[in-house]
Amino acid sequence: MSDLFLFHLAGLLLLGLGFYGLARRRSLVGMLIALELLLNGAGLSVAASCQLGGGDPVAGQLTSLLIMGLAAAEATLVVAIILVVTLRAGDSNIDSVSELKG
Amino acid sequence: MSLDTPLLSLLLGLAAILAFAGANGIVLVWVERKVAGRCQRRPGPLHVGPYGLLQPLADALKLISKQLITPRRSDRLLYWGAPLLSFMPVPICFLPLPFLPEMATVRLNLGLILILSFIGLNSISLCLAGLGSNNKWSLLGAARAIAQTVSFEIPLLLAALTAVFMAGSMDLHEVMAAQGPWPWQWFGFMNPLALLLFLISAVAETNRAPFDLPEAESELTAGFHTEYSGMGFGIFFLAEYAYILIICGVAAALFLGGQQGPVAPGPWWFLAKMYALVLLVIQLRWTLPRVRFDQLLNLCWRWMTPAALLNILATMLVMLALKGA
Amino acid sequence: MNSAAHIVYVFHLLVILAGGLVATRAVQKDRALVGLITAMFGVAGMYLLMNAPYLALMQLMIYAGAVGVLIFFAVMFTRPAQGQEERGRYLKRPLMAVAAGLLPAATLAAGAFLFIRQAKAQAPEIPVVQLGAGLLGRYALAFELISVVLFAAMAGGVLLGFERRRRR
Amino acid sequence: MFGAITKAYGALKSIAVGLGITGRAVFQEQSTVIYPMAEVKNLGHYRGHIELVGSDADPARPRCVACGQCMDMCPSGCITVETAMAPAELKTNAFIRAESIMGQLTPAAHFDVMIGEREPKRFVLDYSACSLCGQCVRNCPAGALRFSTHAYFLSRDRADFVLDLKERLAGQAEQARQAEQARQAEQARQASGSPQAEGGRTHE
Repeated sequence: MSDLFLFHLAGLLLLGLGFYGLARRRSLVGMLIALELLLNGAGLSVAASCQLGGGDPVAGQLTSLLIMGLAAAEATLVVAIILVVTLRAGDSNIDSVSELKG
Repeated sequence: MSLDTPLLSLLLGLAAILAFAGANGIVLVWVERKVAGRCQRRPGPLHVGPYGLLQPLADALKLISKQLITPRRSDRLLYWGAPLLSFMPVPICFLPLPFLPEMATVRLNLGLILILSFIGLNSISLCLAGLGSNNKWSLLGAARAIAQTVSFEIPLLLAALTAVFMAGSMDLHEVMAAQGPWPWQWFGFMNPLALLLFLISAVAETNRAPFDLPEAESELTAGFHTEYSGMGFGIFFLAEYAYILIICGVAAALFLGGQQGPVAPGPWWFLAKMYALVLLVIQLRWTLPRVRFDQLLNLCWRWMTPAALLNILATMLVMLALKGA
Repeated sequence: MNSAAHIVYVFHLLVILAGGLVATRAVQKDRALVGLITAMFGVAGMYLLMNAPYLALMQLMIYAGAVGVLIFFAVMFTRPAQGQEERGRYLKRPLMAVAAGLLPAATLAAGAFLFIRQAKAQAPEIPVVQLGAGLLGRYALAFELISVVLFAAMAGGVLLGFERRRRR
Repeated sequence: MFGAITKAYGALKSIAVGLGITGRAVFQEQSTVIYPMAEVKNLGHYRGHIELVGSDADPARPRCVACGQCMDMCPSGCITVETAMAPAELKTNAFIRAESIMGQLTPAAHFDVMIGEREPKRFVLDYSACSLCGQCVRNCPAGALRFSTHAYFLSRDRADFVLDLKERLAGQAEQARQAEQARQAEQARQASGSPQAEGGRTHE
């Protein structure tokens, strides 16, 4: 097994854990946490591909940084959404916001 | 076995750093109490040892011998993980500080980023303490700590970046080398606004008065460490002083020329500058009243962040002009 | 990687696994968050292993220092008065969740195993200067784009956060 | 923009001024007296337990007319006055004051009987029960009570806090007499210009 594959394995582990958590969690905060795991895995895989594979290492690291920035932006928004949902529905459980209320 | 073995030298370096951090905490507690006393025209610690020098040791003994109490409905894991996490980054942050001309342990070309990213972890430990204690005051203190550190990290980083721009490197040794021995050759003299912004944000980052809202005792009893007894509290305390020292060391290296100085050898200059800044921070605590929370955030977002951005822009323009000329 | 590096790799992998499991399985949200931060530390270690120290530090600074702390805020907001955080209404069939995680990961892992042909043995260390040149030169558009996205997200977050509780 | 700069300048200046004040305080003399090692000098405003005031004629003899007002007024009941008839020749000068204060409340005739004819045989204060309220001092018709400056009053024995104030007054008078004698002797020595006096203390 090459080193590249090992790093991909770690990234895929995070991916699997992220999907697992997304499917298992019922609260928005739990899902956000799972999503962060997933994004971490993506960043790891991209950086590994470019560091050890054929790509441009600069591009790989920058893409990884980009993913981090994206994660930060997404977390900001989701936290705001969680705040609104909690204020409106009383808790941050996705079941309690699944109904349409006028 | 020679000292050249990397592992051994690393271990020795770590032991030295831990010893330094611990001794520094003890000495700084004494200095803080003495300065506090003198600022209020009273003597400060007096009775244990000459000039009360052994008072912090006695306090440490007391803290160590106290029972460690875990509140009944607290989350044990988070509750005891928090003080450990608050001290954990300290030795790592000490590694890139340029104490000696050629400190053998680690010389990183990303030293500044290393320190700043690990200092940011302190806020996580405060969060853990706040959430783990299951106490309203702790939770409020933690919420304040988050808002404060997240906000003030921005002007801190921007001010530090200004010095990085001027030196062209993130290695603290090289930043020092880019400055001269005389005060007018220091970045802090060339760019006093950056130094000022850095110092203010540093005080806020380390949760020191006048920005000690996370532990404002008149409002939140003791903020995030309300529930901690014995060494749980002691470790928070030690970590606080270690962070003050680290951030003052960074300021000394970035803005005050670090080891640069006439006559005396470099390490002494560095220590002198670092402790002068620490003294300033301590005296600031006993001079200014605590700010209100909205004042704190206003100060950060409406004053310091724009000022830091403008400053970094101005610095770039001046540097370009100098380069062109 | 030499054998020492392999040991370090396995250690980081275990850290990621443990952190991830806590993050996805813990009942209390604050513990889940601690798991997430642990996993982030593991990933930072991975970055160090692949010779990208700048990325590792950024991982700590952005993920652990900023995103983790942000999620702490969310946890505090949604903290119920007392007791368990998740009210035991998990997915009916936990197997489905496992499958949801395992299937894509396993497929991709198999693909990676089959199709990785050439790989460097030693990753190059990119100096920060080169990264900065890339950010301001070739990849400037992406850099600008992410700043716009961040700004939009912040503005959106502020707008959402200012919404008052609805009057009944 | 300009307003912002002046505002920031003002804020920084105020910080600098504050630092200057505390910085100066660091090098100034301490105003705290470290109690067991140093003695407090400004005891003028200290209000300790009560003590008797000596009469103008004889400092060792109290002005007290043993009327018992203090005993009645004391909320803690910590004062005990035993009455005795005074020697016939004694006329206290408390008459005018007593008349002016108490005349409205008590028939003057009653006073005439009391004044000059009674004095305390014993005046005992149980300091351990006293709450230092000062009712006795305030209500004394003869002005015979005041707060002492007896600050360094320590004991391990509770019985030591039962004070015979008449004895105390006599002791104080004796001390004052001796101090006066010593002072006079000192003055005499200084006047004669003896060399011993040069290093001597000249405090009042």
